[in-house]
Amino acid sequence: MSGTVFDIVLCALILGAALAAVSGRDPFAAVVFFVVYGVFIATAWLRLDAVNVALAEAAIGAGLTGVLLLGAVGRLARLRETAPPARAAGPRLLAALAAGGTTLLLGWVFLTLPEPAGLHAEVGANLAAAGSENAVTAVLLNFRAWDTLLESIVLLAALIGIWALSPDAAWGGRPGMTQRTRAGGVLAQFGRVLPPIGLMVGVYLVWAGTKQPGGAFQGGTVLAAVALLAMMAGRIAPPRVSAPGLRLALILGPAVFLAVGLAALAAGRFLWLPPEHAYALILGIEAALTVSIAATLALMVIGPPQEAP
Amino acid sequence: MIGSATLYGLCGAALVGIGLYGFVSHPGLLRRVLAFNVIGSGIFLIFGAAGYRDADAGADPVPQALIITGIVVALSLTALAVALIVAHVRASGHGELPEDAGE
Amino acid sequence: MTGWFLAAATLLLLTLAGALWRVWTGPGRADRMMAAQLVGTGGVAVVLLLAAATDWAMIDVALVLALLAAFAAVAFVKAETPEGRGDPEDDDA
Amino acid sequence: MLELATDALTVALTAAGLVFFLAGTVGLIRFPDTFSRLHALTKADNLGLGFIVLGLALQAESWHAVFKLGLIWALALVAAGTAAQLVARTALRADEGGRPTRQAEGRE
Repeated sequence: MSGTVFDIVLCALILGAALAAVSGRDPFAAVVFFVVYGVFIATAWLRLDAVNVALAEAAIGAGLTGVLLLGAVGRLARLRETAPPARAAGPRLLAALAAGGTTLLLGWVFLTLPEPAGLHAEVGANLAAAGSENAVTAVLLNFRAWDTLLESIVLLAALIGIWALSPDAAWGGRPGMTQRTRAGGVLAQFGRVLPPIGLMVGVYLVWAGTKQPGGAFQGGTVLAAVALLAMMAGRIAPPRVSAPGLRLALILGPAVFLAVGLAALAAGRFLWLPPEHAYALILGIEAALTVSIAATLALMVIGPPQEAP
Repeated sequence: MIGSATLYGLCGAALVGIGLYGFVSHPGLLRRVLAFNVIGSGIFLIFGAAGYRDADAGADPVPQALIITGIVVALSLTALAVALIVAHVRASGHGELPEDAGE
Repeated sequence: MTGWFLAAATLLLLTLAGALWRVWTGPGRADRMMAAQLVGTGGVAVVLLLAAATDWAMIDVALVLALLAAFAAVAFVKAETPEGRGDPEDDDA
Repeated sequence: MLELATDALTVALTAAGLVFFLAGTVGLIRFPDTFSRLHALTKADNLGLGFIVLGLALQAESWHAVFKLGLIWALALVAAGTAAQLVARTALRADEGGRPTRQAEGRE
């Protein structure tokens, strides 16, 4: 009973935060509402018994989204963008009607969906041979490895797209801007205390991800957030986009994944993991993927190089 | 009594509507990126809730895995969109597209 | 105990609605940011109560939220410095 | 018997935590200016989280979980202290420098 009350209150907060984020007047407030929205959504995933998803949402919603969007609001304000005119009431009403209709339609479809058995049984029956006791990690790295391999390549493509937006003079330089902090100040101290703990938490999430909720995406996101903090606090500078070490870190994950897949092709099927080595292979792929995901996400949030090298 | 899956599924449907409204009604580009993300998380919520309708069996791991990849791809596209918006504003001085400027 | 933990988590969510009101009204950016900080800490507490009520594995989500709790605030103070890359404590920034 | 006493203590501690969270939110809503709101908020919500952590530690199923609870509280304390200090500095600078943070900014 009290579970239902909790769910209703949480849904109301989620909808309120979303409405404020898309319709409020102040763009800064909209971004803050969106960050808060991420915390609520992460909690909702816990109520749906999806701890793996909640971990990813918490790391992205609380960590990376805020850094990305608050930085963007600040940059746009400094560029003095002119205020766009507000839409007239007529088109807004039309938009509201269309959106309401879409919601009703989706709600009706959701309520009348046929009740399938789901894929629990299939996943459960093959879990022993998958190399991971965490069913979600088994799906990501073994049963649906194709998706995950292609996704790691999509991330690379997005980063290349972002880098392509750097001014010609800045190409080859460090992403973003040079950060300054007051030596011994609160920000510098925070940047010294937190990264070691964050490193530990990120590695723990990857390591534990084959037995309990966690994995390369969750751990990699935490590591990316921690790296961003160290950069904002002036502790480390991002590597130049042309640095060979950085390029290697970016392609390490997809490359190892692809190599394992091709080796499996020799044994019969692309991306097939032999059960007796599956655990070691998954851990190896995950370690490489974590490095690439962390590096790619952190560099994406920093943005393209702005200063001449 | 309504189950969690039903509630969050309907909440996801409402989020798609809210995001769609924001996307159409606001000309500001950064705002449209937020609205796009709200639509995305609404769809994820519907998907995840549909995989949890049999609470005794627990959450279906296959939708969960697809949602995790979806969340990370949504973040990377958001980062690309933000970089494009900053470049657009730097070049034009406007935070919206030309066809939305004079209404 | 499960019932109490869920009830406590629900009450906590209701107090967070008050923080959302402050994000909405502001008036300053600092006010909005601090209200978001309260939602972050409150969210950690809600997740901990859910973990106690249903499954202790959820505690890792609270750990991640607590670890990243100040990140938005740090990004905010950075973005508010004149060039977006200084330190609010730095007098020449 | 012992279990009943632990349960009662857990309820008392988490309830105390709730009261502090409530006090923090009331301060956030009612106090007149940015700096006093900041002051009310950080103290209240960290004590609130502290009491909830203590209450739950009594119910934790392993020492592992107790360690994590302690780490979570320590991280939240550091985060809140840092955020409060930095945001206060930013609000102060904005006031001196003439950039409006006290007024709503209606720009899009």
